[in-house]
Amino acid sequence: MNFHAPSIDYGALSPVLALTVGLCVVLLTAVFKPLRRTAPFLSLLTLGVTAGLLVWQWSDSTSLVSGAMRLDDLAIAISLIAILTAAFAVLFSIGEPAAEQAGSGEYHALLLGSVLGMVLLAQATNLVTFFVAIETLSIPLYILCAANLRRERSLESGLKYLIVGSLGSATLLYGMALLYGGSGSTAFAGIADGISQKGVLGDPLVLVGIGLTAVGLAFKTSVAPFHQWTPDVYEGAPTPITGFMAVATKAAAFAVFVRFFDVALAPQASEWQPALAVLAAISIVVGNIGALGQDSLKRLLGYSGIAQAGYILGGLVVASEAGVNALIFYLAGYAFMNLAAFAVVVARERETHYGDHIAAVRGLGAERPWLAWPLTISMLGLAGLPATVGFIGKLYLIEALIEGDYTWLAVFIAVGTMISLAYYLRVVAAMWMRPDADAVPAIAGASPEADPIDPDAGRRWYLVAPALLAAAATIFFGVIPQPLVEFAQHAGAALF
Amino acid sequence: MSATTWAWLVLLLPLLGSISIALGFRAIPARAAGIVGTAPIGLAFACGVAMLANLLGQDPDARHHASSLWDYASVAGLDIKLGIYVDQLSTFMVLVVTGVSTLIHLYSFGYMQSDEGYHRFFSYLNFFVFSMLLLVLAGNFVLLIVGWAFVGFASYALISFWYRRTTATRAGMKAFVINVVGDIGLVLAAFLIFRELGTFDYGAVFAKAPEVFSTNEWTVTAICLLLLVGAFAKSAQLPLHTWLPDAMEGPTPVSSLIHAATMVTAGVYLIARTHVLFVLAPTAADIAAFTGLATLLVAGTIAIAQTDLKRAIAYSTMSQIGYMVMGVSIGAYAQGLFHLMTHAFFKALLFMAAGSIISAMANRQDIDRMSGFWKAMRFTSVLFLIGSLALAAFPLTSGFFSKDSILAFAEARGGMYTWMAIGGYVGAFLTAIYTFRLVFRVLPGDPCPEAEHLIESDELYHGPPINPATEEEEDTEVGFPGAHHHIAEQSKPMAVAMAVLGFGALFAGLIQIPGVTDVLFKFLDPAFANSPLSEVHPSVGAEWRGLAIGGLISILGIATAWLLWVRQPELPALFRERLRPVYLLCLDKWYFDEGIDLLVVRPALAIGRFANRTFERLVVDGLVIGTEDVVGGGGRLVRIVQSGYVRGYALLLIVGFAGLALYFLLSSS
Amino acid sequence: MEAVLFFAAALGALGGAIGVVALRNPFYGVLALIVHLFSLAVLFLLLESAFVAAAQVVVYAGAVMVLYAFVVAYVGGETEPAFDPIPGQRFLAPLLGAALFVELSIAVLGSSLTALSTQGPEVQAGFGDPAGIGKLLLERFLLPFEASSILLLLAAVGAVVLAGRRGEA
Amino acid sequence: MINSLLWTPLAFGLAGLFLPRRLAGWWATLGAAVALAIAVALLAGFDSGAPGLQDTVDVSWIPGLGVDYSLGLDGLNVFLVLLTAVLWTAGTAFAAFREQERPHLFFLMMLLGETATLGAFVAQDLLLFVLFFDLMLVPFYFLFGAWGSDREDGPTASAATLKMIVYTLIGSLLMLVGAIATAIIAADGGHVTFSIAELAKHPIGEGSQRWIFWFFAAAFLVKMPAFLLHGWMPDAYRAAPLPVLAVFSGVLAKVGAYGFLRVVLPVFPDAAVEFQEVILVIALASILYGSVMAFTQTNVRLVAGYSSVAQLGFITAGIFALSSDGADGAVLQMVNHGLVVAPLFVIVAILAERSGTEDLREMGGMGTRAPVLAALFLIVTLATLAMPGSANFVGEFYILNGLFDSKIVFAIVAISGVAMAAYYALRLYQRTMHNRVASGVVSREIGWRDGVVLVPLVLCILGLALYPQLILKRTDGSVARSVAATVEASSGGPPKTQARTSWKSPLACAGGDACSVFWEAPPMSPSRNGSSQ
Amino acid sequence: MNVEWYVVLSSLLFAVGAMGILVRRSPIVILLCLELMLNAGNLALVAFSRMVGNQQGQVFAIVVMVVAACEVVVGLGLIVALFRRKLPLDVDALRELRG
Repeated sequence: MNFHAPSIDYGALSPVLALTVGLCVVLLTAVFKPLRRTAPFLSLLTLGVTAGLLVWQWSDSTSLVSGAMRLDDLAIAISLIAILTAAFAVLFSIGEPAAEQAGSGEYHALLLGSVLGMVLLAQATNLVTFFVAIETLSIPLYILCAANLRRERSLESGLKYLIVGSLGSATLLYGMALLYGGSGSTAFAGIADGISQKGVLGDPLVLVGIGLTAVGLAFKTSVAPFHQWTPDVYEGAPTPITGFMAVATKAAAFAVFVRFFDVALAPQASEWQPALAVLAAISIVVGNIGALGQDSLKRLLGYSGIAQAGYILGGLVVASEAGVNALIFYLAGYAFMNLAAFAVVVARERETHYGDHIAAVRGLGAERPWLAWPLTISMLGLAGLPATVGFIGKLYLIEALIEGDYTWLAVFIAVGTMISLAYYLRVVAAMWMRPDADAVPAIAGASPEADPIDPDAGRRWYLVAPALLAAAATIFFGVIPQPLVEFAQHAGAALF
Repeated sequence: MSATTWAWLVLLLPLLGSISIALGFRAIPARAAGIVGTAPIGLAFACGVAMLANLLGQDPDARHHASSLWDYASVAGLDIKLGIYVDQLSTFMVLVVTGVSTLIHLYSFGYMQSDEGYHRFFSYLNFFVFSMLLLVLAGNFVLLIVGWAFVGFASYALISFWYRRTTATRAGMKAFVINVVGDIGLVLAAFLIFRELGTFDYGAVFAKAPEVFSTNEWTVTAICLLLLVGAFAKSAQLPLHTWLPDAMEGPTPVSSLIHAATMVTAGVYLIARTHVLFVLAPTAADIAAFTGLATLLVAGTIAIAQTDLKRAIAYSTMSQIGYMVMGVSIGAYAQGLFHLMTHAFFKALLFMAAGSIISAMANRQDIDRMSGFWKAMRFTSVLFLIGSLALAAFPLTSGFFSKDSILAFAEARGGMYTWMAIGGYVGAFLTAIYTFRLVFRVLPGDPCPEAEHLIESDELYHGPPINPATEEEEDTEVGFPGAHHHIAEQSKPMAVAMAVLGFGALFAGLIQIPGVTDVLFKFLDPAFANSPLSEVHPSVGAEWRGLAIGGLISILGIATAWLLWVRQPELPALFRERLRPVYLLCLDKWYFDEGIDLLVVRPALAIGRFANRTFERLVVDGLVIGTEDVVGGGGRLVRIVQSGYVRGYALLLIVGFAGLALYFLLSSS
Repeated sequence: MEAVLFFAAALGALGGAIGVVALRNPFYGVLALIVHLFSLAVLFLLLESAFVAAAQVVVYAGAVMVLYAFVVAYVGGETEPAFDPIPGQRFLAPLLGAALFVELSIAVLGSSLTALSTQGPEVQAGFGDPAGIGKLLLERFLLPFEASSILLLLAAVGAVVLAGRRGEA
Repeated sequence: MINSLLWTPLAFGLAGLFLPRRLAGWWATLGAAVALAIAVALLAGFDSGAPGLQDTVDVSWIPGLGVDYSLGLDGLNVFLVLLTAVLWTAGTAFAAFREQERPHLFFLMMLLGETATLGAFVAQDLLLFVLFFDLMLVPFYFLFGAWGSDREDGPTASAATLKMIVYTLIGSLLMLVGAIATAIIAADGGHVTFSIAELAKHPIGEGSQRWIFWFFAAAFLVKMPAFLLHGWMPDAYRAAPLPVLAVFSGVLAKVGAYGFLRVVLPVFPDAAVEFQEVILVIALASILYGSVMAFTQTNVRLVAGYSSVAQLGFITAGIFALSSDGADGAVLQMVNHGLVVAPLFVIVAILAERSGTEDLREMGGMGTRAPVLAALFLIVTLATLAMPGSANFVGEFYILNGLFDSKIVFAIVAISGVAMAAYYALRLYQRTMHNRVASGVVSREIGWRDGVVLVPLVLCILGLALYPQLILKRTDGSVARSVAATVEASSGGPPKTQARTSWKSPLACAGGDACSVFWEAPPMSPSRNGSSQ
Repeated sequence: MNVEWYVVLSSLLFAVGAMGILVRRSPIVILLCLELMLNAGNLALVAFSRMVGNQQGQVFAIVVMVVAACEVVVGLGLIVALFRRKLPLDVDALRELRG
C-alpha cells in the first residue's frame, strides 16, 4: 500500500528534538553510576540548547508535521518561559532531597519530560497533540510531586494531583470528543471552520464541548472553582517542583488555552467570554481571600497563584490581541516574581527548622539581606506595587480589559489586589519588622520525615544568584518594560 | 515728611521695640529692657504729634491719605494691599493710644520691676501697641482684621502673662476664643462687602457703598451686624463681654492699658470708622445703640455687687464703653470718641492706683480686706479719688463733659433716643454709686493689717505668694508674679505716670466745654461730614441743661454711696437680705458665663465626647473592621471547603463542571 | 440483529461500569471493568472500528488489567468500610452523576446535528481497519504518536521511581 | 534639571548604602539639601507669567501602552515641590541628629519617599502620576512599620501600617482603573495617550466622568484623609516615627488635594460640577469632625493629626468652590499647612523627649525654662490656627471667600472651624508649655540641633506671613486654567444670578428646600464685576 | 443503530465513572473509575468518527488508550509506594494537606 511520510521542517522541530534527545541522555546517566552528578548539568545544557534553538526560530511561524503543531512566536515565548523556569528548578534541585530519593537522572529526566510536554502544548494546533502534550506535561509532574518518597505529604500531594488531574483530563477529553463530533475535525483550524460552516454555531453539543474543555484547562491553570488541588499539591510537593509547576504549568496551559479559545473557538467567543469572565472573577476572590492567614509560604503562593490565574484569564476573556499581549506579559512577569520567591523559600526551608512556615523568613532582613530583598521585591511585585513588573502587568491587563468592555473585571482585579496586600505585606513585615503576634510553630526537626538541615543554604550561589536575578528582572522590567512589552506584542501578533 | 510717612514710623517703632527686646532677651539687662520698651512708644507718640501737625497744615476736607507698601495678597480680583489710611479719626486714635501707652509703659517700668518675665512683658506690651496702631491705621478691611486679631493675641498673651497660674491661662483662652468669634464676624463682613462692592479698600468701599446699597437693604444690614459681632467681642458688649472680667488675671498695667484705655475701645473705633455703612443700615445702628445701653446698665448693676477691686473696675469699663458704643451708633461720633479719650485717661489712672493698692495688699484684690489706705498711701489715694471723680462724672472733671455730650446728642436726636439719654442718666447714677462704693470701702476707715504694716515700717507687707483667685500657694519665679511689689509712693516712674494721667483725668474735659471751647469736635467733625447725622447739633443751652442734670445725678450718686457705706454700713447687708434674688443676679453677673457654658461649651464638649467615644469606634473603625470581618470570614469559608478530602475536591470540580455545562446549555440557541 | 448486539453490549458496558462503582472489593471491581471493556470492544466493532476494538482488547484487557490484578494482589484487596466521613458526599454524588448524564444527553439530543440521528454515512471498505489507522498514525498523527511513545517511557520511569525499592533506602 | 531634582534623592539614598553607618544620616541630609537647592533653582527660573508647563521633560516610556515619561512645573506644583524639598531636608536632618537603628535602610526609604513624592507632584502623565502616587506608600510602609512604635493598648506598628497601606491603596488602585478608562474612552479607538493636558483638552462623556470621578475622589479623599475615610489615620499616626510623620503629614496629604486640582477638575469638569456639593459636604464634615476630635484628643500626635483632617477639609472646600480665588487659597494653604504641621510634629517629638509621654494630661509647664522653644512653638501654633496676619489666614481667607461667592451656606458653616481651630491649637500649646510643671517633666531649652531644624521652618512661616503674594502671584495663572473648565461647565448649568431684588437673606431662611435657591451664589453688583477684572 | 445512542450511552458511562470517583475511597477503585471516564470519552470519539466518517476520532481513541495506560501505571506505582510507606490505602485518610 502507498505511504507518504509527512514533510517535516526539522529546523522548526529542532527544539522538540533537542529536548527529547537531552531527555534520553539525562535518563542514561541514571544507568551509569559515575555520571550521576552530571544530570543537573546535562539538563541545563539541554535546556540551554533548546532555548537557543527557539530563539533561532523567533519570529517565523511554521505549521509542523501536517498540522499537528505550529511553531510561532506565541509558542516560542511560552516555551522560553517554561524553559527558564525549568532551568531555575534544576538549580533549586541541587541538593534537593527529592532528587536524591528519586535518583538524580530520573528526576531530571522527568522534569525535562514535563518541559517537553509544555513545549509541545505551546505549539499544539490539533486536539490529539493537545491531549498528548497536556498529559506529557502532567504525568511527570504527578511523579515528581510524589518524588520525595520519605515524606507522606509528598506522596499525598502526588496522589491527589493524579486523581483530580486525571479527572480533569477525562473531562477535557470528553469535551474534545464533543467538539470533534460537532465539527468533524481534530485540527483547531478545522474545528473553527467546522463550527462556523456546518451551521452548528450555538449548538448545545458544541457549547457543552467548549464548557468541558474550559473546565479541563481551567483546572490546569488552577482557576477557581477547579483550583482546590493547587494549595495542597503546592504545599506537599518538593519546593523546586512547586516553583516549576506554579510558573511553567500555568504558562503552558494558558498558551494552549489562548490558542484553543482564540483560534478554534473564536466563532463562539460571545458565548464563552462571559463564562470565563465569571470564572476569572471567582478565582480572583477565592484566591485572594484564601491566601489570607496562611502560614505556609508555599500554600500562600498557591492561593496567590489562583488569584493571579484569575487576573491572567482576564487577558484571555477579551479575546483581543491586546488581551493576549497582556497575558503573555503578565505570565513573564509572574515567572520572575514567583521564581524569586521560591528561591528564597527553598533556601530557608533547607536552613531553618521551620520548613516553609512564614516563621522561616522572620528577621530575614537583618540575617540574610541577599535573600530578604528578592523576597521583598517579589512580594511587592505580586502585590502590584509600582516600579515592579507586577504593576506594569496589571496596568497592561486592565487596559486590555477596559478596551474589551470588561471594566467590571478590571475593577475586580483592583479589589483583589487590595485584599492581596494583606498577605503579601505580611510576609514583608515578617522579614523587616518586629515580629507580631502570630504563633511560632513547633520545630519540625524532630520528626523522622524531616529533611536534613543545611545551615548555610542561604549562601549557596545556586539559590542566591537565581533569586537576585529574578528580583532584578522584576525591578528592571518594572522600570523599563518596553522590551518585555515588545516581546509580548510579538507573541500576541502570532494569533491574530 | 508726609502724614503717611509719619504714620508708617508710628507703626514701625513699637514693632522694632518688641522684636529687639524679644531677640535680645538674654543680652539686654532688665532696666534697659524697660527703657528699650518705653522709648519707642514715646517716639511713636512724638511721630503721632508730627502727623497731627502735618494734618492740621492741610485743608480740613483734604485731611485723609492712603498709602501702601506692597501687594499683600491680591490676585483673582481681591485687592489686598499692605496699606494704611490716615485721617482725623486714625490720627486721634493714634494719639490716644500712643499717649496713654507711653505713660503705662512708664508705670510698668516700675511696677513690673521684680517680675521674672520683665523682658517678655515689655516685648508683649510693645507688640500690643503695634497691633493697636495697625488696627487704627489699617487702610483696608483685611489689614483691619489682622490688627484686630493681633490685638486679640496680645491681650491673650498678657492676660495669661503669669502663665503658670491655671486661672490666668484659662482666662486667656476665654478671651482669645471670644475674640476669634469677633474676628469671624469681621471676616464674614469683609466677604460680604467684597461680594457686593468688589473691594476691601476703605476709600473704595465708603465711596461705593452709598451708590450700591439702598438704605436698610438686608446686605448692608447684614454687613453691619457682622461688624457689630466683631465690635462687641472686642469691646466687651453684651453678650460677648464675659472675657473682660476674667481678663483681670493679667498684671495691672495690662488691665489698665489694654482692658481699659485702648483695646476695648476698638469696637467704638470700628463703628466710627464704618459709620458710612451704619448710616445706610439704621436698624443695625439702633441695635448697636440699644446693646450699648443694655451693657452700660447691666454692667453697672454687676459692678455694685463685686468685691474684687479690679473686676469691679472692669465692669465699670464695660459700662463706660456702653456709653461710647451708644454714642457712635446714634451718630454722636465725635462725642463718643471724646468720651473714649477721657475714659482712657481716668480709667487708666484708676487701674494704676488700684494696682498700687493691690501691691500693698500683697496681691490680694478683695475689697472686704481693704480699708484705711488714705492714711497709708496718700498719693495713690488722691489719684484714686481723682480717677473716681472723673469716672463718676463729677462736675468739671473730664468725664463730666464727655459723657454728657453723648447724652445731650441723644436727647437732641429726640424720639426713642431721648429714652436712651434717660437710660444713660440712670447708668450715670449707678456709676457714681459703684465708683464711690470702692472709694469708701478702700480709702477711709482705720488701716487694715497690710496698710498698718506699711505705715509702721514704711515697708510693703510680704505675705506668702498666693493666687488671689484660688488662694493656692505659688512661688515667685518666672511664670508667677515677682517677689516684691511696688507702689507709686516708692517708685518714681509710677508716680509720674499717674500724675500725668491724673492731670488729664481732671482737665481733659476743658478742651470741649459747650459754647466755650471746641477743639476736638472741630478737628474730628470733617471726618464724619458725609454722615447725614452730622447735621444734628444739640443747642448750647440744651447741653448745659444736660450737664446740670448730669452733675446733679453724679453728686446724688456719690451721696448715696456715702450713705450706704460710710454713714450706715449696715444698710447694704439689709438690702442683700431683702432683695436677695436681685443681689444674687448682680453678684453672679447675670449668669452670662453659665448661659454661654450651657449653650456653647457643654454641647461642643458633648459632641466631642460622642465623636470620640462612640462615632469613631462604631462608624469609622466599624467601616474598617466590618470589611476585615467580611473578607476574613470569606477566607475561613475557603479554608473550610479546602477540607483535604480529595473526593471533596473532585466534587467541587464536578459541581463547577455541571454549572458551566448548564450555563452553556442555557445560552445555546 | 445490530440492535440486539448494541443493547447486549450496552448492558454489558453499563453493568461493568456499575460493578466497578458498586462492588466493595477492588478485585471484583477489576473483573467488572474487564467485562465493561470487552463490551466496549463490541460496541467499537459495531461502529466499524475494528482496529480500535482490537487495541482495546489487547492493550486494556491484556496489559492494563493484568497490571491491576497484580497490584491488587500485592496490596491485598481489603474491602473498604461503608461509612463515609465527608458529610453530604453520599447524596450529592448520585445527584451530580444524574445531572451530568442529563446535561450531556440534552446536549446530544438537543443538538441540531442531523447526522447524529443517522447511522453515519456509508463508509468505503477498510474504514477503521489497521491499515487505514496505521497510515493515519504515521502520516497525519505522526507527532502525537511519537509523543505518546515518549509519554510511555516517562510513565515507565515514573513507575520505577515510585515503586522501585530505592524508596526505602 | 527637573530630572535631576526627581532622581537626586534616590541616587543619594542608594549611594548611601555603601557608606559607614554613622555617615548614612548626614549623607541623606546632604542629598535632601541638594534636592532643595535644585528646587530653589527651579523656582528662581520659574516664569510666573508664562502659560502652561515649564522645565518639561517628555519622552515616550511605554509606547506599547501609550505611557509617557513626562514631567513639568507650573503654578500648581512649583511650590509643593519646594515644600517637599524643604520638609524632607528638615525631617532627614532631624532624624540624622538622632540614633536610628539600621540607618542605611531608614535613610534609603526616606529618600525614596522624597523621590516618589516629587514624582507625584511633577508628573504630567496621568499614569505616571498614579504610579508615583502608589509608589509613595512603599517607603512609608517600611518606615512606619519597621521604625514605628508598638502600642500595648493597640495594634503593633506593622499592623497599624498594614491597615494604612491597604486603606490608602483602595483608592489608588481604583484610580488606576479610572485613569486607564479615561485614556481609553478619550482615545476612542485611536491612539491611547495619558497626557493630562491632552485629556483635559477634550473631556470624556459625562456618563463616564461620573463613575471615574469617584474612583479618583476615593483615592484622594482617603489620602488626605477626609471624614469617614480617616479610619487608618489614628493608629498609623500613633505608630509612626515622628521625623517621618512630619514629612508624611506635611506633604503626602497634599498630594491628594493636589490631585484634585491637577487631574480631577481639568479632566472631569462636568462631574466635578455635578458632585460639587457632595464633596463640599464631605469637606465640611472633615472640618467640623476633625476640629471636634482635635479638641477632645489627649494624645499630642492625634491633636495634630485631626487638625490636619480639618485643614485638609478647608483645602478641599477651597478647591471645590470651583472658583479661582478658592483654588488659589487652596494651593497657598497646602504649602502653609505643610509648613506648620511638620514643625508641629518635630516639636511634639521634642516635647515627648522632655516629658517621656505623649499624653497632654501628663504634660505642662514645659515652656518655663525654654523661652526659645516656647516662642517657636507659639509661632507655629498661631499659624496653625490661621491667625490673621499669617499666610494660613490668607489661605483660608481666599478659600472661604471663594466658597462664599459660590456656596454661601457652606462658607458660613465652614468658618466655624476657624473658631474651633483657635481652641484646639491654643489648648495644645497651653497644656504643654503653660500651667504648673507636671511631674516627670523636665523643661529644657532646645539645643542647636533642634534649632537648626526648627528655626528655618519657622522663618519660612514668618516670611510667607509677610508676603503670601510670593505664592499667590505664581499660582494664580495655572489655578485659573485648572478651574476654567469647571467654571464654564457650571455656567452651562442653571443661571446663578437672579434679580437683585428677588431674594432675601440666607441667614433668614429656615433651610430645607425653601433654601435651595439660596445655595446658588447670590447676585453680584455690577460694580463688583467692574472691579474684579 | 443511530449514533446518538452510542453517544448517550457514553455520557451515561461518563456520569457513572464520575460518580464512582465521588463515592469510592480506595485509590485503586478510583483509578478504575477514571478508566471508565476515559473509555466513555473513547466511545464518544469512535461514535463521532463513525458519524462524520473520518478516522481521526479512532486515532485519537488509540492515543487515549496509551495515555490511560500511562496514568494507570503511574497511579498504581503511587499506590505501591503508599503501601510501602505503610500508609492506609484510603484517600480520605490522606488529608494532612488542607486548609
